[in-house]
This record gives sequence, structure tokens and C-alpha cells, in this order.
Amino acid sequence: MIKITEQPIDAAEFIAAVNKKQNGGLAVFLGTVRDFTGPTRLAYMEYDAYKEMAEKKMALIVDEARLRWDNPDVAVAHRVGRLELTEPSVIIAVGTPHRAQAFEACRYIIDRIKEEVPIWKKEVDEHGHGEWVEGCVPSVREPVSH
Amino acid sequence: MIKITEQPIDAAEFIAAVNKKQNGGLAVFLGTVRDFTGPTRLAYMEYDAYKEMAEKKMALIVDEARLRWDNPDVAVAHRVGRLELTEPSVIIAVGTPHRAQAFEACRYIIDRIKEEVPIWKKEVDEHGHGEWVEGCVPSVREPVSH
Amino acid sequence: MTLRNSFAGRRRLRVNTRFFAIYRERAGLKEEDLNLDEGATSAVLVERLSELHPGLFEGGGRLVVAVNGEYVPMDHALADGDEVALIPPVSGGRS
Amino acid sequence: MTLRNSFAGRRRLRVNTRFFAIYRERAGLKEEDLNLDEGATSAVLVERLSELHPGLFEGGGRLVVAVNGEYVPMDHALADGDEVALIPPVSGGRS
Repeated sequence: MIKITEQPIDAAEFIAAVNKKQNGGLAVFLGTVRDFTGPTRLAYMEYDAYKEMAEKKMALIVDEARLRWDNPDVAVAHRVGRLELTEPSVIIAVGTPHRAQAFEACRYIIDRIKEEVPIWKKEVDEHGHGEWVEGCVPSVREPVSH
Repeated sequence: MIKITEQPIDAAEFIAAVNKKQNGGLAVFLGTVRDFTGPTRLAYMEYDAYKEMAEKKMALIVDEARLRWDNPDVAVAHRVGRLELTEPSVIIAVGTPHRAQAFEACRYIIDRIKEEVPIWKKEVDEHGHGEWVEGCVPSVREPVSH
Repeated sequence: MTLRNSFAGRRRLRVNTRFFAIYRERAGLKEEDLNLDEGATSAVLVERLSELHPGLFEGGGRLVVAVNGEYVPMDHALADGDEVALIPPVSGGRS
Repeated sequence: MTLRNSFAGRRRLRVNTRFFAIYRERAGLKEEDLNLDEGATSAVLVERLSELHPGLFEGGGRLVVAVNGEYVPMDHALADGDEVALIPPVSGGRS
């Protein structure tokens, strides 16, 4: 399961997806909307994604993790739209026979997603002022300044 | 929340416990009962714990993690009794402002629990034959053979 | 084909441009079809867009272009029918 | 106190022993109160238990003793009222 979704992320669904009989360790990461990033107190967050490309990139990253860590079970989603404080924006669930691989693959996948998948976020403060800030940063082969 | 429990572990409860407004990353580890350990196909697993000491040790480990990683939110439980395949025996949920610390603290806590907390497990095979095997291994200051 | 050749031998290509995040807000568009000269690169498209939408790229930062779902360098030659996405620069914290 | 001193000056201490996992199964007990001579160590208790419960420690492996919730070395001197836990050896896989 790999998807960009407008629906709230239900962790239990992703945990169940990787909780196969042969797996003894499940590592799960949830990125959630937090109240402060720097000095700005957030009211809510808005996420935008280039859905088709984001899903394709996430699938490639997961394939690479599967090769590297002996075929773990993986379930990944990133949410888009308006998210309130504490709501998960992203979830990575990984199931493996032993725990070390689950941790490593989970960390690898979220790090790569943050670096390469076209998703943006807009911090909206208490006065309704919004600013597009961090998202997932593409790795640039040839950066251009404007 | 730190406990030894006979009740099924509900991941959502532990995720909610560490999903505070200031946290942007939640790392969760679930240890689950898997079908094979070595050549033995399991029917179910039985866990035993020295409850009072286990809870005390887990609390100490969590305190150490809190010191090391700038006071993350942590929720931990280990289940005892009979567990079926795929049921979680242990959960560690850690919430921190940034994801690196959540992963590191979560890994640290499960590794320490496996090394120091008095919990044992018995693999019961399809013929009802049970064997006490791996649990959480105490660090021995003076090992004695018998 | 006849139409193309009527432009004094200068072929045209048509690309579908997609806007995200701050570019979507500034352009007031989610997507836009554009005709470019054959051989046009990502950089040419960016130039054309900054003429069509003054202020679209203001504030500096890095802009990245993706063609058909793959990031490309600015000298990448576009082809007829390409889907071109403008990937806004990003900045700020880490979670 | 009078009673204790009646044993030719040899004081006794009473400890509560707790069994877990394979020891609980073999002893058929969850706990057992034992009287030991003053100055008895963890090793003395282990010796006493192997007399009381033949086969309790069979199969080798490492045995660890915890007193009042802390792992102690085998030469640890027990005190009256101690709760002593027998921590079975463990072996096998990792998850």
C-alpha cells in the first residue's frame, strides 16, 4: 500500500498491512503536525502534492528498500489537504523478521521521501497567514536561482 | 505509560499517548509473535515476567532515554500470557519534535528492554510442545554455570 | 502536420505545465498548456512562464523542473506532449 | 529475638524466593519462603534450592539472581526479608 491521500491516516490500517506471520518486528514512523516550527505558532497545515509523481517516487523508494533489506513488508501514505495539529501527515510502516531491519528500512524510506518526493506544506498561523515552507525536497541535479 | 499487561496491546492508544502538539515525529516499534524461529513452526507464544521488577527496569530505561534525547514522550508496554501469531508482545512509542531523535530513542529503549528486563517467552509448537527460549536477557555481572 | 510546417519550417511543441504549492497560488492555475518552439528547454519554459505570470518566481530560491514525473536539468529539451511540473523551492524546518 | 538466639547464637534470615518461566514450571511453585543462616549468599540460596528441587537447574546455562529487583552477583549477602528472584537462563533467536 503506497498512496497519496486526502483521508485521515489510520495507523492501525498500516500496521495491519505489514503485520504478517513471518514478521517479528514492525517499525512505524508517523510525521505529525506540530504547533511550532521556529517562532511561528501554527493554526493548521496545508499539504500539496504532485500526486502521480509522488506515488511513483514513493514506489521506487520502497522498491529500493525492499532490495536492500531482504524484502520487508512496507505500507506508506502521505496525506494532502488541510491538517490540524497532531494529525499525521505521513506514515511509514515496515515489517521484517528481525527488528534491526525494520528500523533501518523505515528510517531509510522516510529520509528518502523527505528528500525526493514532490510534496509541499504551508504553515498557516493563528492570523490566517500562510507560508509555503518545508516539504519534501527534490534532489536537484542542476539547481537554478531566480 | 509504562506497564506489563495481560491485555492485548492497542497501538493506537500508545501512539495517542505520545502524539503531543510539540512533537513532529513519532517512532513506534511493535514486537510481534512470528510463525518461525529457526526450524520450529509456532502454534502460539507464552510470556512470563517478573512484573514489579520489569516495570521498574523499564521505567529506568525510559528515564535514561529521556535524559539522552531531550525529554521525548514515551509509552511502553510488554504483554504477558498467551499470545497468538502476529499479536504484539511489546510496543515502544516515542514522540519528539524531530524524527531522528524519535527513531534513536525508540531503538535504544527496545534494545535495552531486550537486554535487561526480566521477561521470558515459551515457544509452543503445533504438537503442544513448549520450550522457554529467548526473552529479555539480563546483563550478568557474575555469570554462574550449573 | 500540415499546420506545423506552415510556420516557415519552424516546428512547435505543446506541453502541459502543472503548478503546485506557491506557484499554483501565484498563477491562480493548476495547469496550463503552452506552445513552444521545437528544441525549447526547461529554461525556455521557465522564462516564458515568468513573462506570462509576472512575480511567479519572485523571492528567489531553487526551482526544479520535472518532465513526465522525472526531475530534469534546466537544459533538458522538451518534447511535444510532455507534462512539465514546476517544483517550487522549499525551505524551513525538519521533522 | 529470643528464638533466634536460641540456635546457639546462629541467627537466621528468611527470604521470599520467586520463580519464573521454566523454574516456575519445574518447581511447581510461584514463590517459596526459605530460612537461611545469617550471612548466606545468593550462591548458598541456589545450592539450597537445588537440594529442595532436584532438577530445578538442570540443562545448564546461566542463572542470574535478583534481590529486591536488582541483579546481584552470586556472592551477594542476603538480608532478612529479601525478595529473591531466580532469573532463568535464556537462549534462542532475536526479534
